[in-house]
Amino acid sequence: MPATNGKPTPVPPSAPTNSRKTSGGGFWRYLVVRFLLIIPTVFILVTLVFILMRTTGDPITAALGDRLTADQLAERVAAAGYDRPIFVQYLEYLGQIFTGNFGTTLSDNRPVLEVLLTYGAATLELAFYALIVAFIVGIPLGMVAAYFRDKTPDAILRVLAILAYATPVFFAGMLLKLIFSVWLKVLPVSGRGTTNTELEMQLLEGKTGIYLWDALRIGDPGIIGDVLAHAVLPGLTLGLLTAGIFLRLVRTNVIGTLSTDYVDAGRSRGVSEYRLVTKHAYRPALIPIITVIGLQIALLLGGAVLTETTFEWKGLGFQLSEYLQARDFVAVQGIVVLLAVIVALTNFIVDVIAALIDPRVRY
Amino acid sequence: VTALAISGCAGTSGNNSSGSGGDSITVGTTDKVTTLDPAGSYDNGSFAVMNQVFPFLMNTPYGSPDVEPDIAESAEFTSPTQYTVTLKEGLTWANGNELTSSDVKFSFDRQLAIADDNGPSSLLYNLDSVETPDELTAVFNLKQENDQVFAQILSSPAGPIVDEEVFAADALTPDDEIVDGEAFAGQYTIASYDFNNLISYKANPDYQGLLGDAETETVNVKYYAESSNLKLAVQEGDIDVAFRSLSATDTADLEGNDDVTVHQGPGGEIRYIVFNFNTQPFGATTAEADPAKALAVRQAVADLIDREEIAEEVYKGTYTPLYSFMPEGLTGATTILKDLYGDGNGAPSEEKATERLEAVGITTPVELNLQYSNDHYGPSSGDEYALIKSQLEASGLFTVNLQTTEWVQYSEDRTTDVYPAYQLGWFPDYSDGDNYLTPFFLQENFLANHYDNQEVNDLILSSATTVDPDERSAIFEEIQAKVGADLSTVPYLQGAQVAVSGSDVDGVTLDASFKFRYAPLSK
Amino acid sequence: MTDVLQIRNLDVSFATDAGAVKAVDNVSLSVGPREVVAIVGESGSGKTVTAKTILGLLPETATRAGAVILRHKDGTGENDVVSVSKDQLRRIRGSDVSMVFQEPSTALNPVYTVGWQIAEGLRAHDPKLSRKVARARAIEILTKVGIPDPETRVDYYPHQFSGGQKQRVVIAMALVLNPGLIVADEPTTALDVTVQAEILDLLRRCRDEFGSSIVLITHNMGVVADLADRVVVMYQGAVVEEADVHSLFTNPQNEYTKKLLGAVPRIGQRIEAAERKAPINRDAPPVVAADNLRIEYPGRLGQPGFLAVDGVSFTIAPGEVLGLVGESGSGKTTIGRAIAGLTKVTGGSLRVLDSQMNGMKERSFRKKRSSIGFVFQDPASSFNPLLTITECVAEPLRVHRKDLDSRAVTQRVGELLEAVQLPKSYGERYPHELSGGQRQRASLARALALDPKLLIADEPTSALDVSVQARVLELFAELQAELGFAALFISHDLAVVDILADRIAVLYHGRLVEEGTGAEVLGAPREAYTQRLLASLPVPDPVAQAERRRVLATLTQTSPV
Amino acid sequence: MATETPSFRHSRWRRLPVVHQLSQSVGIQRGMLVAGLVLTAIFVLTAIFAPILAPYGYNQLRDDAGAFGAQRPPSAEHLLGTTVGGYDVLSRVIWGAQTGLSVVVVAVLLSIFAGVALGLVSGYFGGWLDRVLVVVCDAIYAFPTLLLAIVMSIAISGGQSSLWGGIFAAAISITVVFIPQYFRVIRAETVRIKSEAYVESAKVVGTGNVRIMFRHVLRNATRTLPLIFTLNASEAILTLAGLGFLGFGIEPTSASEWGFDLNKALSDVSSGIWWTSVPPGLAIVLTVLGVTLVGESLNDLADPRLRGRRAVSAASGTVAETSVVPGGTLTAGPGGLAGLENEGRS
Ligand SMILES: Nc1ncnc2c1ncn2[C@@H]1O[C@H](COP(=O)(O)OP(=O)(O)OP(=O)(O)O)[C@@H](O)[C@H]1O
Ligand SMILES: Nc1ncnc2c1ncn2[C@@H]1O[C@H](COP(=O)(O)OP(=O)(O)OP(=O)(O)O)[C@@H](O)[C@H]1O
Ligand SMILES: [Mg+2]
Ligand SMILES: [Mg+2]
Repeated sequence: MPATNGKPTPVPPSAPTNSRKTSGGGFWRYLVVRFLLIIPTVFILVTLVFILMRTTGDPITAALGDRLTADQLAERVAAAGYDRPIFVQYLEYLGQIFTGNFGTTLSDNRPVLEVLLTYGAATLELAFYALIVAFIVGIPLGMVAAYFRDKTPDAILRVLAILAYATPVFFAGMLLKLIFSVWLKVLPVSGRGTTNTELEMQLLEGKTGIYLWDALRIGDPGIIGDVLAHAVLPGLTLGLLTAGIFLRLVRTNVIGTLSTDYVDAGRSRGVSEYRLVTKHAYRPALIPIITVIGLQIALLLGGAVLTETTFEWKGLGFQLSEYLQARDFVAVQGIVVLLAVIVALTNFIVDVIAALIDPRVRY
Repeated sequence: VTALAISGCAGTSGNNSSGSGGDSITVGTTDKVTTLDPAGSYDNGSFAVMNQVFPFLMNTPYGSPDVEPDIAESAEFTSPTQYTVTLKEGLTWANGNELTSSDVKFSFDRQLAIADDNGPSSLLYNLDSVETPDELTAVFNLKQENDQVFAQILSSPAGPIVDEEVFAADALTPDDEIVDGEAFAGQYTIASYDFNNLISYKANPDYQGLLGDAETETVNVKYYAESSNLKLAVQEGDIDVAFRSLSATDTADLEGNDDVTVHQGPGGEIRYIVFNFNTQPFGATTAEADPAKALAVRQAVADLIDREEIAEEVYKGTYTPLYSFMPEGLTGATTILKDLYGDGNGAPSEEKATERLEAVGITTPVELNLQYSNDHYGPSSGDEYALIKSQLEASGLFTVNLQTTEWVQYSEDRTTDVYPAYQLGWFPDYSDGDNYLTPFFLQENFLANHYDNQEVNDLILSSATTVDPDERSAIFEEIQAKVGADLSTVPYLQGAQVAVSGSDVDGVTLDASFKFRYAPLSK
Repeated sequence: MTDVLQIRNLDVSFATDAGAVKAVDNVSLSVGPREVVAIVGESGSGKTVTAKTILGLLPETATRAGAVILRHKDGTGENDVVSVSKDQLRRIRGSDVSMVFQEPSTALNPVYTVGWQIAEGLRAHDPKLSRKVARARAIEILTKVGIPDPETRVDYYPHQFSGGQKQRVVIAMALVLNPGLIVADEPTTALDVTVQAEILDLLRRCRDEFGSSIVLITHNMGVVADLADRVVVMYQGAVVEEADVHSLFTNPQNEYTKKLLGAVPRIGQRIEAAERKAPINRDAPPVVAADNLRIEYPGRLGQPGFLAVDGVSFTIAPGEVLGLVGESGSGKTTIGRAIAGLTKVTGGSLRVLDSQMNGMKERSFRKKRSSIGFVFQDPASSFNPLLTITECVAEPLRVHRKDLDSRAVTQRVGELLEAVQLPKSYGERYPHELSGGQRQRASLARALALDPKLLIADEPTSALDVSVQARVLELFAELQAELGFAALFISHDLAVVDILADRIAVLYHGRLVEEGTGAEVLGAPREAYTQRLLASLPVPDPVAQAERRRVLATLTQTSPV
Repeated sequence: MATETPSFRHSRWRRLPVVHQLSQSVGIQRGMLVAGLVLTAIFVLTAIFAPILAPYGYNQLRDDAGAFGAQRPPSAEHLLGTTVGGYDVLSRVIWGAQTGLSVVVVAVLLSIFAGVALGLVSGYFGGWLDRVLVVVCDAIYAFPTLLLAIVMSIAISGGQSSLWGGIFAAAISITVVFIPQYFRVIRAETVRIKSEAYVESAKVVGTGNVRIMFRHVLRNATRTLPLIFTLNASEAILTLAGLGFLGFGIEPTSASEWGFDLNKALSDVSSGIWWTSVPPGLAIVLTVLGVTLVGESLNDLADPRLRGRRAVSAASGTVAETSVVPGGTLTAGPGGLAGLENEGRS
């Protein structure tokens, strides 16, 4: 035995660690570091949007360009401080955000925080429906496609998935409207509830703005049904778009894992093909899928702009395009900050989930 | 076309009927509210709400463009610079507070004090101060004497009276505080308020003004973003009335639908082409500057535009041809451009245009850069200007170089002589002829197109202080004739107000006040 | 039928982008009960394909002909794997025949516990099996394959095991249904020799204790000698020889088999080049001098770094070949890369051609680079796939010999290719159009282009077949003798190092445990680790190997585990 | 691409990216690729020959027989009727292909150049620049593309209304959105290739950074581009349509754009006028479908694990002579392209 070496064992240096999940607090450190990474992301987007927005004109001109003389306009612009160097305005804005003050919208004089809460709830609800549709439709069908890879069912599913992705939300919306509302007259095509439902919602104490939740609290089956009926078309439109993407994602990844040795190893022990797809291949495929799904949130929110506009779903995306047109940069920046935070948070959560699912990732 | 000019006020009656409770009416709109606070908004959507819930000193009765005292007992000039308004007795706010002259003073003082970016404070240019000798009397001290427009301004977006106990004196008051504070004293109060989504109005039994009680106890207003959704909603009976704005296609389609009625009334909105006197062809700062030739070019344009075609093809009758600077329906409006240009009957005339250009020795085709805004005046501007281009070019007299710019940039460029000829639109602050003349043709106007006619200037100033209505109308006509000859702008369309209601709905009133009021509605 | 497996006239073809490829050509073989049959042959000779055919695991692109008859483990019947129904095949798999894969790390599903994965096999054949029973069986089998503390480890994920333990788990999975036949495809290739010896022991126990027959696929003749009863030699898809293990090693019949056996490196086989152009000059300043060299890889996200080389001291004199051996992860590559300036030295001193590498500046070192050649382990990836061999080999000339015009460069490249015994015309080919051995020669040519004083060769032959390896090693020795460069020759194979090196350094966990001439280190190892390393190395001779096994057993008994 | 099989050298023609894959494909994969290629070809040809194919100009309102009139149903003169603005629908759909193609080409070219340059430099040199760029690109990448494109188009479009002005405004907006994608892919590839033995061997030899970057890294890193190109092209078309639909796109008088026309047709749908919305909508769907099919097929074919092969008759073919392993395969990670895009994330 070499004295310097201690005792050599047949086990290579990468001896197994005995702890699971939390190896020496490393996981927590990872969590914190990963969480801190949200800050630069949000910061960059805020900066980008700030600069872009301030170079595109001011809200005063946007609102009153055909009512006031040039001098009057200039006077108001100066009074509002929009003619100061952009850097000064930027610092001021950052200072504001830092103290949690998002300001008041310029075009309709509402606290940005309130805007975010009201419309954020609507978008959240829509995204929730869409994700449900996407998960229910996309994931199983993705596995089916992988199972039948390069056979007819696969080809059909893939073309359908591409079609779901290739059909712009607004076009799909138009067709759905035509079919369900104009021809069949079965489903409402706009808004989140009938007038009656919305009035009831207004009366509810401590309403959340998430209609389904509020409706459940009211407890009137008619209202719940109404809220759900209104959610069908927008939820489907956005959900199917996302489902198409999920399907393709699940399919490729499952096919990828299906060709690994460990699936072959399972096969060599007599595990059935069905179980190989749904258990052995699916779970490892899930890790890259989940990470990418995190990024899909961004796509979902982008799609939400169009869906919300088409179906009169008054959410963040819809409101954002309104505020953009009004050059209400306070509002736009506020919404962008929120979206950026949502996206960054989702990705954070997704990474954490992926780390939890994947036993190999232990930081 | 003329049929829809003035009337449309049928079924307006019922001042004395006691407001049939119970039933409710739902109105849909694509307008948007910016804020309920009169100091913070200067747009149609917000003004539409204010008209239902805030009291005005002066207001336009149903069916007329002219103003009369609303919650006021009387209103008159007590001296050339003093306009004295006496309130009716016993006025209260819906929250029980008394409505006194102190509220009146408060309302106008805060307008001037806040002078919000988006606010209408600029309309109060002539107001110096407000005095309140007693509870019922408010005296407006004016800067200029005998301002005949001032009564109109009291009915404009700058005119709503607000409750001094609810509103803040030097800052905008959030909508929720206004609603919670029940600071209403118009025909309606707001019972529930979901910003830009749903407003529920309740009839206000305490309203004692000019317009009388509401017919229907509850009116709900739903806000739509997409006009096609609004159209589907009224078509399917989800809403009872759709007002502002249905697309031309929708309107045309609904006209053939038996379940709904399409109502049209005169609209205050106008569309016009502005010429920049410096940079238009042969303008003052161009290489071939020649005022006569420049005038001929403007006149030729006026000769060639086929207003009827634009109104029918692009707008399916939801806009109507406009032949003057003041829209049809307003006191003093003429059809001067019909007489001066085209074939004399409103149709275009190539010959006259050719003659005019030849007469001053212009070699055709004239190259004209025409600019329009694609996003500010509705979705049809593109089609509208494509058609104008094709009309001008069809004669062979013009080659039109059509360009579009995004609105904010457009607003900056147009005042800095970038565009030789460009599109603008106007929606009145109050339904008085002055509002179509002063902003445009006075020296130092907001068009900044270098039009300067001393005579017109003087006439406009004198009209403002002319007390006698007929005399004032005559002056308006004279101004229109003079500007018509100069053609600082070429107006060509006047928006019709279009409302669509279920066939069981009565009382849709579209008049030259350009205000849509919910009180007469019933079913 | 008494044979557990009979393969008759098996043909397998694959559809590839380049058309049909025949992988197995009329192969027949049989495996008796409790028999270990080894299939040997070079890479690509069809070993794996044959093995997969036994389990019906061929991909869809394959077509087969012939018969693969498998007997039930209880001897009650038999099936032809080629023609049974899908469902029947599924039932055969696992219970009648099971497979042990080459790479234990890829054969285990990373996101399930090993217990679950073992239970999967059980459940596939008995859906009614309860969780508890399955778990108990899993623990039981883990105990049997020698996993310590199986009750807790049954809930571990694969990454929590070492490479050798993973392979034990894979074997446990194959064993749990107690199949009549185990097909083991290169079960030890990915493992260090010391671990390999243990796994071979375990496989032997599979036969002895579980009564399984084994088809052992390997290209390592030492492994064959260690474990097999009978040997089947494959060449280009066909069986060229079949014999019992003793007669094969003592008296090979087929030409190819003879060549194959001859090519296997053995300790003490040192190629003594006739005359060296530049004999080792120990008085001259050394080409490489490491003194207490430490290299630490930085940890991620502020975690402590990993000390890969820990206080190593050695020198390489001009013209000397130093062989560096050690098990995987011991820091061999790290040292080689540090000498070439690819990895930063973090402590101690490392002088290369009189430059201090600790705190080296790339700019100042660049000129020295013309005197250093480097041959990488994987010949496939060490060439830019988009450049021709000539362009690749010319690269050093273009960088350092700006004085040469392109004709002179082409000429020099031609000479170099000839020096490594490649036809000049091969210069126009792309790397993927050469065989592995040819590519490694071209790599050698490139390393020698500037006539370096020092050559670093990092496992230059470990990706090659033995026969190819032998030729490359020979070439290397010749060139070294002729050109007289000093060399650091890295390998995990003691025999290979012994063939070439003047002196051998043994690395263990980043430390140098022993250094000396081949005779000193391999003839009379002083350190226990070296001894065990030596004893673990299987030799291609069944009799000698049996003896070594005995020595190793006593070694492991005396040393604490 | 480096996925070719060993020792077979096709003619130059057959080595061209798409042709190569086409000849390589079989069965359903070939069917999908062919369908995609046909649709894409129709789109490209329509775009190129729009002036010949279209019966009228994209902004033509009248011909010798007078004005077309608005919302006329399909007829002999107007095969797909006219729009609310009085344009010929068929002509606008055909001209729309030209706009679409121009935007796609400009956008994708711009983003390829910018993205590749940044990715290469960032991936190769690493350091703080790399870290900053990665964070920036990740931030942009994570943000909804359409929203970003809208903001960009507002910032860019001021004063632009000419055909090319509009196209560039739209294209640049889309470019900004795509740069991060190319950046990530190229950077990930660069980082991978940087540690390949052939780059290290170039380093050992003392080759300069610039030479390594261009000679060794760049060309090997760009193998995935045709693939991303097709996938991005479809995204570009959708983004353009989205911009047009929301009113941030190109003007009708300067060019024809499908999304814009769909916006115009919104109220037609509820009035039972189908011919103004369905043709441009279908044009978008079919174009994106075609381009995506091509992209997906290329992706599958590039990945040996996903590529199907022609079945061979039993026991045919020659026995492989050597045991050559081709130089690295284009395995884009377990997630295919999506997985690859993910590699750049830290
Ligand atoms: N899926 C496949 N598609 C096409 N060809 C294949 C496939 N699998 C194997 N081959 C070919 O079949 C031949 C035999 O391969 P096989 O894997 O059996 O070799 P091997 O003897 O196991 O070699 P090694 O020692 O490298 O593992 C080779 O030429 C190989 O290229
Ligand atoms: N870039 C790196 N970052 C961190 N650790 C590394 C890095 N490269 C190698 N290591 C670690 O350093 C140790 C030594 O690695 P090295 O590659 O030198 O081993 P080796 O002896 O060449 O092994 P093998 O025989 O497997 O090639 C290993 O434990 C390895 O995990
Ligand atoms: Mg093999
Ligand atoms: Mg190594």
